[in-house]
Amino acid sequence: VALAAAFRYRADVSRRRQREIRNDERLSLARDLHDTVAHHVSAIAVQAQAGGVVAAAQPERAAEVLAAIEIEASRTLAEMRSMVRVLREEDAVDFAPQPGVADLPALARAHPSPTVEVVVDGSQHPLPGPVDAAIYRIAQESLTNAVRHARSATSVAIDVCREAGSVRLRVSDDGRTEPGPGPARGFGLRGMAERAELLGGSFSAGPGPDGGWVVEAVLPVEALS
Amino acid sequence: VALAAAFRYRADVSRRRQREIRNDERLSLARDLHDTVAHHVSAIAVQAQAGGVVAAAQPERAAEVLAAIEIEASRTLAEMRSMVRVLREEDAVDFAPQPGVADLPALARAHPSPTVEVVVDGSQHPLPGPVDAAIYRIAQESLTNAVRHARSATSVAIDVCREAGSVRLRVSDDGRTEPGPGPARGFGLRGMAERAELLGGSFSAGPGPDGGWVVEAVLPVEALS
Amino acid sequence: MTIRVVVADDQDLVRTGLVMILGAQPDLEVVGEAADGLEALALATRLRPDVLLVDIRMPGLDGVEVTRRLAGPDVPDPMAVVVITTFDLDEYVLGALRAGARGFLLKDAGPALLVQAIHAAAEGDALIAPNVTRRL
Ligand SMILES: Nc1ncnc2c1ncn2[C@@H]1O[C@H](COP(=O)(O)OP(=O)(O)OP(=O)(O)O)[C@@H](O)[C@H]1O
Ligand SMILES: Nc1ncnc2c1ncn2[C@@H]1O[C@H](COP(=O)(O)OP(=O)(O)OP(=O)(O)O)[C@@H](O)[C@H]1O
Ligand SMILES: [K+]
Ligand SMILES: [Mg+2]
Ligand SMILES: [Mg+2]
Ligand SMILES: [Mg+2]
Repeated sequence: VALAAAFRYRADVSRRRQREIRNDERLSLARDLHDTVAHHVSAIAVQAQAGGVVAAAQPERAAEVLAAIEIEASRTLAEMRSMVRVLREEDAVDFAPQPGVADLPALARAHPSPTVEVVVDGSQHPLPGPVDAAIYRIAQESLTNAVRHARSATSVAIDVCREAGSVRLRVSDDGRTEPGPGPARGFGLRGMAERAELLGGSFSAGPGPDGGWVVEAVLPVEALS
Repeated sequence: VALAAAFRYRADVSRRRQREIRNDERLSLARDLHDTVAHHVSAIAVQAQAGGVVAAAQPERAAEVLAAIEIEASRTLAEMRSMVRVLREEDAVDFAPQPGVADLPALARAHPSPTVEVVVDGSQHPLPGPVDAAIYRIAQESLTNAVRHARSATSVAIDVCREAGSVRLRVSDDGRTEPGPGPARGFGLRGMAERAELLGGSFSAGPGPDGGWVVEAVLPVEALS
Repeated sequence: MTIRVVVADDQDLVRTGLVMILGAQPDLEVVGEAADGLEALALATRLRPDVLLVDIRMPGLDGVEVTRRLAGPDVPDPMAVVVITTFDLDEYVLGALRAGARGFLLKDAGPALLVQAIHAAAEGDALIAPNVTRRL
């Protein structure tokens, strides 16, 4: 009986964790969307302002500006509608196709500058889904950070290396790093560390020994397959 | 050492739970705010269209429309900024507009089957915000459970009753219930119990005396007002 | 013949925008405006417009309930109601249609579709915005 209860508890915990991860994904989606929407709405505000200035002198320009605003607003709404749908799907179990290691090259291509180089090394045997997805997400978040924070970086390297029983991800850039104490952890580093911990792995991030910034995550592989 | 480890584990679990609850709150906030923002953006779209329609014949109205759009866009941005802050803040306390008892009828209408009937009884004096929101969320989660788990249920009753110093929520359905030991608590029951406990109230859930499933929560009222 | 329309929306900017668009059409006349559900119901009952254009989310009575009371299955002389909304959530679309709506549009559908939907409703036809139909 004790054993059954323990198993039930284990199963329960893992269900909760999945839910948590799902909610975290949703939240980060909400954040991303906000950045996009704020961008569109700022554009609308600026256009309306400009339009108001020229309206009196050139009425035909006012009509053009209004048309541009309408397009911008409709585009924003379309994005928000799809977002609201995702946020409302209470129980939609979305193990929907999640990007994984195989999608890293496409991620790299999406960033023409800084140059992003992806190297995947070792066994080609597919990774367990959650590990595969975690590697992708950590790489993606690290890349976002490199784009946002690395000073005058020209390139980012994403290395994935399959070792016995684990997979190692290393994301490094050649930005200038400030000496002194490390920066405060934002949501990004915290999220990445949590993702790695959830899967029983380890995570580190900070200025690299040769300059730049290095993120490393090692995730166990057999434990979960 | 064993003790310390156990404590750390306990602390860890409760931290996770808090985080989970907070994330749930944040998600529902994200939903609410998306609603708000989308409404503003719709208004902008409609105004832009209207301005376009009248611009040729009445240029001065086009200028008015542009001014209205600018104000609306700025207001939207201000609201979004506060939302982004909440979404990013780990420990944000968010008492933003949450649905409450007054929104239960709309919740009921959203579920054509099983039929959901809402009865609110007793004092019409508004409840303190956190209690009001908790009643709504517990009713909502119970309804989700009834839809998911109650076997061949045809109706669900949501009763809210204001008593001296407390408010009582009862959600019952007429589904067939299995005899035998109660089911394992999922996230839903746990979350509801936690919500009630956080507010100093009580919570129970299980097969009803006359069949079906009954959820009851009693939350103190003055303590918080 | 001029089509008489009542417009109900609790957002001032949306309401005034819709009125501007409809008012500019030669064959449409806006005969009343309401800013909440109860006002919409009272106004539509009193004025008996050819078409009621009503927002879903309003304080008091929501647009679905207003539609049901004016155009629902039990109403002997149902009014032509076109429902507009910010969100094309399934529960809204289905709720509106079950309540007897003759049309369902997103608020930013644009003047052309809006005018078309009002004409269709006035003539006894129904028009559901194409992007909404696709999702049903
Ligand atoms: N590639 C990098 N180069 C230099 N500094 C970095 C790099 N990546 C992260 N940092 C530093 O680490 C800090 C924390 O990163 P983290 O991703 O946790 O938060 P953030 O990016 O500031 O905000 P967000 O919560 O949006 O991710 C950053 O603010 C930045 O100072
Ligand atoms: N209305 C109901 N009728 C019958 N059984 C129910 C009802 N509500 C809950 N239960 C039982 O209680 C269990 C626990 O419910 P709980 O909400 O905690 O978890 P869950 O719904 O299974 O999962 P989730 O974590 O997604 O809520 C359910 O799995 C179900 O067996
Ligand atoms: K007219
Ligand atoms: Mg970051
Ligand atoms: Mg549940
Ligand atoms: Mg409204």
